[in-house]
Amino acid sequence: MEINHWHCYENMFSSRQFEASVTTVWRSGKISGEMHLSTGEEAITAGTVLQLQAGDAMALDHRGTSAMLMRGVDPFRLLREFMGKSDGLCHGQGGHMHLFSKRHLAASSGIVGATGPAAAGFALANRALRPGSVALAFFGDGAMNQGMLLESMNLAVAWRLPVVFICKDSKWAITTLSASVTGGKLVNRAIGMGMPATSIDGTDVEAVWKTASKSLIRARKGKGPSFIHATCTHPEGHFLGDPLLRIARHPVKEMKKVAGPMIKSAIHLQGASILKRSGSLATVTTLIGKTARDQHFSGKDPLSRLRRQLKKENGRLEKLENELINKNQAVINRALAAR
Amino acid sequence: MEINHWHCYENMFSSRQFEASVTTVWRSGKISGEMHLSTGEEAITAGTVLQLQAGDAMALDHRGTSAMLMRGVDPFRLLREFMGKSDGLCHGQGGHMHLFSKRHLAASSGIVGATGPAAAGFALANRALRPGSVALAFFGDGAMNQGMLLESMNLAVAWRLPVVFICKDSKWAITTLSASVTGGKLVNRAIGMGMPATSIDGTDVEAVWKTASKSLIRARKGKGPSFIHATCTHPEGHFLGDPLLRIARHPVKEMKKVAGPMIKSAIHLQGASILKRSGSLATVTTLIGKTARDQHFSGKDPLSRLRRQLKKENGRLEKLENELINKNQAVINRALAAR
Amino acid sequence: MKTNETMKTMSFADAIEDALATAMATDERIIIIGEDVHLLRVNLLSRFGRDRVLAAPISESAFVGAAVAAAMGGLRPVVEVMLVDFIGVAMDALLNHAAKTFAFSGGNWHVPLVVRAACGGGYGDGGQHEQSLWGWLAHIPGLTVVVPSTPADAGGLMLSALSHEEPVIFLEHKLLADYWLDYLGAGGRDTVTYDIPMMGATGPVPDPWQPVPIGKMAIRRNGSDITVVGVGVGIHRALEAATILAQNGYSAEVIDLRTVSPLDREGLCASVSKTGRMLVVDEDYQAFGLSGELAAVVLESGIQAKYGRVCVESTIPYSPEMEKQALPNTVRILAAANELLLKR
Amino acid sequence: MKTNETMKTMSFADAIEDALATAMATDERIIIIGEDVHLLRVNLLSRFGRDRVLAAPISESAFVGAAVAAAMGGLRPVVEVMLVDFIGVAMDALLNHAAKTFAFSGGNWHVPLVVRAACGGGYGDGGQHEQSLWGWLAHIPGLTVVVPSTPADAGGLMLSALSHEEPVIFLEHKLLADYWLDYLGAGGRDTVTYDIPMMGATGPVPDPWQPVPIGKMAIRRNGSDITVVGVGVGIHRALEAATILAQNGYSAEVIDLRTVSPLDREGLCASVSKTGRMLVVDEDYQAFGLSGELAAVVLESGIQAKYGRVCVESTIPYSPEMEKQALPNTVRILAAANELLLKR
Ligand SMILES: Cc1ncc(C[n+]2csc(CCOP(=O)(O)OP(=O)(O)O)c2C)c(N)n1
Ligand SMILES: Cc1ncc(C[n+]2csc(CCOP(=O)(O)OP(=O)(O)O)c2C)c(N)n1
Ligand SMILES: [Mg+2]
Ligand SMILES: [Mg+2]
Repeated sequence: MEINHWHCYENMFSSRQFEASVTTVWRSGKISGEMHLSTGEEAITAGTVLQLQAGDAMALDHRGTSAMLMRGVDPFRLLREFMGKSDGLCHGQGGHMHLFSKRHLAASSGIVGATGPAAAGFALANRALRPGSVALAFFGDGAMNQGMLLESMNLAVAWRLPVVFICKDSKWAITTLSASVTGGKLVNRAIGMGMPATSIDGTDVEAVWKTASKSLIRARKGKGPSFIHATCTHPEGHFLGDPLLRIARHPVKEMKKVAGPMIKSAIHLQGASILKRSGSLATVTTLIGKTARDQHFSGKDPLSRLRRQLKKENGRLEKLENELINKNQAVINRALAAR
Repeated sequence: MEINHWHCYENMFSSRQFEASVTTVWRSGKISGEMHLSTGEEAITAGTVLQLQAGDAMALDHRGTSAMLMRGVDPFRLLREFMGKSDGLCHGQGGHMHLFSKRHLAASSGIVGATGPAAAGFALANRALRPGSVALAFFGDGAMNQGMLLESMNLAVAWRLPVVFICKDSKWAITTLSASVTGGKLVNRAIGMGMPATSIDGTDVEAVWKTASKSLIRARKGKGPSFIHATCTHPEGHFLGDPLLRIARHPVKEMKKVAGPMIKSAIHLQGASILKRSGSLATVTTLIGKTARDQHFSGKDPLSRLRRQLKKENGRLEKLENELINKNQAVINRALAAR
Repeated sequence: MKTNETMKTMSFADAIEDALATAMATDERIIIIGEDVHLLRVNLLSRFGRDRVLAAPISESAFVGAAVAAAMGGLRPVVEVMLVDFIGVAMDALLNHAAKTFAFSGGNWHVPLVVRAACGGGYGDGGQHEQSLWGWLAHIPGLTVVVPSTPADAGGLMLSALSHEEPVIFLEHKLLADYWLDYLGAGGRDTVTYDIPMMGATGPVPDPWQPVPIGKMAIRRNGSDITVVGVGVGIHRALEAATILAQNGYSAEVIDLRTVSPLDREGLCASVSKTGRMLVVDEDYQAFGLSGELAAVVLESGIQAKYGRVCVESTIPYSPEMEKQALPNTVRILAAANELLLKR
Repeated sequence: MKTNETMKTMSFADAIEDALATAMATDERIIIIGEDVHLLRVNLLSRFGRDRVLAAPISESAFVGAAVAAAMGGLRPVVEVMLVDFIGVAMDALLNHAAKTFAFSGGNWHVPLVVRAACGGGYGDGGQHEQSLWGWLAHIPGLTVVVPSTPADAGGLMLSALSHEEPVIFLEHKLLADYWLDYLGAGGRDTVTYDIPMMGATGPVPDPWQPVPIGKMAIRRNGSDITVVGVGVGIHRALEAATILAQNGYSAEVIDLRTVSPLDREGLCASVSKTGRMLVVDEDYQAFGLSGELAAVVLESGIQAKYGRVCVESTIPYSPEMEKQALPNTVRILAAANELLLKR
């Protein structure tokens, strides 16, 4: 399928808008528990999900919002689900980590790595019941260390399943830098399982689209799975209220809570050698520093990147954006007004 | 460490002898349940285990006999364990899949893939408590599809653990040809996790020794794990009484039991198309045929291979062998006589 | 059950296979997934082909997880984990996915999955290969657990499991499904013997197959002094014990739950109300399992009963002698029954 | 417990950390393994260094399995699985390795391992993040399971766990260990509130630390009409209910098991013998779990008691309103207690 930049932008912009509103609602306390945004992943989602056809399936991780939206799930029902309401997508039973839409063959999981087996299973059913259709698996860099995901890559190769594995590499897994706990190169892992693997800039929707297009054709033709490694950034950190980001953003206020006990511990009489201790302190301050550096777009925002491309047609862009803003606001208002 | 061929041969020969006797005892009904021999793996065991030092650990799979023997575990106590006796290695509680020798830091598991995490854990303890010592992980080609093993390879790289991962590739996992369910190349999986990997002929004890020696030095120096892929053959199939091997060996008698229902099923009115059915039948006959071909040494017996090398000193060889035969027989007799 | 005209005799293993084949012939959505199924299910393979009998790598967490999603995608997978002991590596797929999808989706999405596994001990293979775990799995809301004890129930419960809309764990005891004994125990030897319950390993089955309803127990023997309740091989041990008790003048009722979850509370309570005594025979671990739940069910119903249990209390030892003691054998059942019968 | 002179006040979370730090300072073998521990255990990291606080990849089956062998190799690992819900992917390490090595080795080889995890709901995070599973884990012979409800017990049980020779599952409820609530729930917000049991989240602890014996319950409130028994947050809900019951003229005894396995059978039976009524409050799933086992223990001891239970009966719903109903809340406890009290 050919990419339609405007269509992509529309979807990416809408998703971003929606998640910005979700952030506000979350901060107001109307959404309980964790909230993982897919903000920063929009190009990866658009470049893959917008190419799906009827009968295709997707397995989503804890950041399923943009994929659900772009697949056509009603944003009102999504937000109501986040709010735990009975008119939510899953009648308030699932929450944002457990979004399910049977009609779209779209299922989420809060268990890291579970999307690999799920996509393999969807692909198996699709091959039998809806020939030519595929399944997407979305997961992060951290998930690449989860056994069931690795297993599922082999399974998909062994059974020649129509799966596209999409690794959204944010460099981080909660507060852990993936590089510090991950050996080798991620694409090599896929190659080690016997499937073609490509590494791309996940903020470039065109690159994602093209790579995904090849993978999808391959899968639809019955030639088996492939692996896409796409980099991205989560400007809100792991989840809303990310502790490292809180410290990085409000060092005076937030560091106080942490620093006291930490310093007290560090200078405690018994314990490791001074050398080791200062090494540990360095570990922590590095984490905070790296967070501050990594977790913002620094020019790598998929949305503004595409926007720059479309800017020539200036009037159209603003008109579209205004429309989408209004549309989103209407949904949010409706969701907040409902009871 | 330099290889001592005679020492290797002594150990390999003794192990083979012991397992031949175990086979007899098993057939006599004095050993219950399954019995997986390590016959055919002796060069892999000798080339690795005989290089171990005090404080080194090993994690063994369901074929732990040769490794236990070569590490110095009393064969009498081993056989008594197989016989489920209270003077067995584990007082009859474990059995041949669950051999434990705390003194040797040697532990087995009947769960495929569990030796990966176990070796990583032993290595962690060794680094902290017995610096310079290592841990070996033994497992098969089938285990390379088990998530926890794959995970443990990454873990060992991430933590730079002194582990040597040793994949004994027999081509088979029970009655499944690993090639039919495994994508990519096994060494590439290890490389994908970030560790050096070497593929060798596991019937060549010298090749195993040299490769293992490098891996061990690397591990002892704190430079992290490595992966050895060593081919081998199990002439007795997966376990004693292997069903495919029984058919291959006694086609008339054994095939009768299988063929009747199978043919009946295959010609049943309802079911898949004739093309698919004949494909299935081909699958099964291929399995049996491949078993007959794969599951014997066909010149690739690690023991006779080494024997040919040592044959020049002919008198010494036979003297040694006679000694070992007698020694083994004495142990077996004692074990069978005890109550 | 039907009259004898419409019955034939079949082994436990054949009954499962026959019921499966019957269902597969009419429902194209049923597929088989598992390690070694090309040999273990060679009859189904040769009839239904490789697209419906899928040999899996040793990747339980991937292929059980995949089976969950395949069920969501419209298939009706029967996924085999060989021995139930191996479910450990795939537990997440059951605990957090199979069991929860219906609830999470707000009741919109079913997972019509059968997880098939061999269970149980008595052939000397050690504690990582002989567990039962039915009570353990039944703890998780959303999982149905069935444990047949006869060929008729094995086939009939398989039929029901295959048409159930939610995940069913189907456990076949190795002493009943005899190919496992050959595969994992005897290995073609005639020098080993096992205490195989004959009435369980072979028996009459309806022709054509009738589904056995999930959640319905069966009274295997009527009695008035004590209710002996269990599943699987335990039923046959209990029947043996009941015969001996009868010789001593005690009348034992033997109840085969057949389904561990959901329990047939009514049937159980009716029996225990009548006898006033409940002895649970359970090859799963004793603590925090089936035996406890039965106690709770009875107490909850306000029945005042004497209670005892004969279960597996620790890791099953490898040694055949010790194993015999560890499993609920007839001697242990008799001793416990007699103790209960003496209580006033 | 000691007199007030030797007590200080501490939060539940600090108590665990303080006890851990105390033990780590004297026993070099204790190490911490887990995801994100460089931040979650930053105080231990800054004091004991990276060799003893190991940040793990998201590979629970590998690092829990490794922790088992590390314990066998001479260390005393505290391995964290973050939330107990995530144990699914690492279940094999507990079921078939940690729990069985001592038995398999013929009693020769111990596994002194602590598995630490947060558990429990009440902050609206959905059914894959709020399970309790203590009764489920306790089903496996060879696993010890502790669930503290106060800071003193949290620290004291951690100390005992660290010196225990066999694997201990240490479960800390998120409503008590408040950093989890900030991490997974509030995220720095002051717009959300939780029903935090104040007596559990902060309280007196002995100075210096005293180990709390494993397998010993504590009577939290003396009473004569009904025994309300449970662990963790359930205890605080039970105490609240007991206060209200007292206003209605009923005297409830509240028993904190503290250890789920092994159970303090004697203590429990003494109380239930006295009151004649047992109400189990259990945030784990109802069927085939703790509530059933307690029924069995009581019945086995020949005690004739009225019995009821307030547990989690299904997958925990995400919606805070529905979640509140699904968890054992004070209203549900009161209703069940009143029902039991009316039974003659
Ligand atoms: C099996 C399991 N382990 C741990 C967690 C806790 N957890 C939730 S998200 C996450 C990090 C995932 O990192 P990554 O895969 O890179 O995705 P990202 O959040 O960066 O998009 C972790 C550890 C979990 N949900 N499941
Ligand atoms: C987790 C798990 N799944 C399945 C099994 C059953 N099983 C035992 S050995 C084996 C095959 C192992 O193959 P491989 O790793 O190649 O070792 P080999 O037997 O060929 O030496 C299988 C599937 C098991 N023990 N554990
Ligand atoms: Mg990430
Ligand atoms: Mg093999």
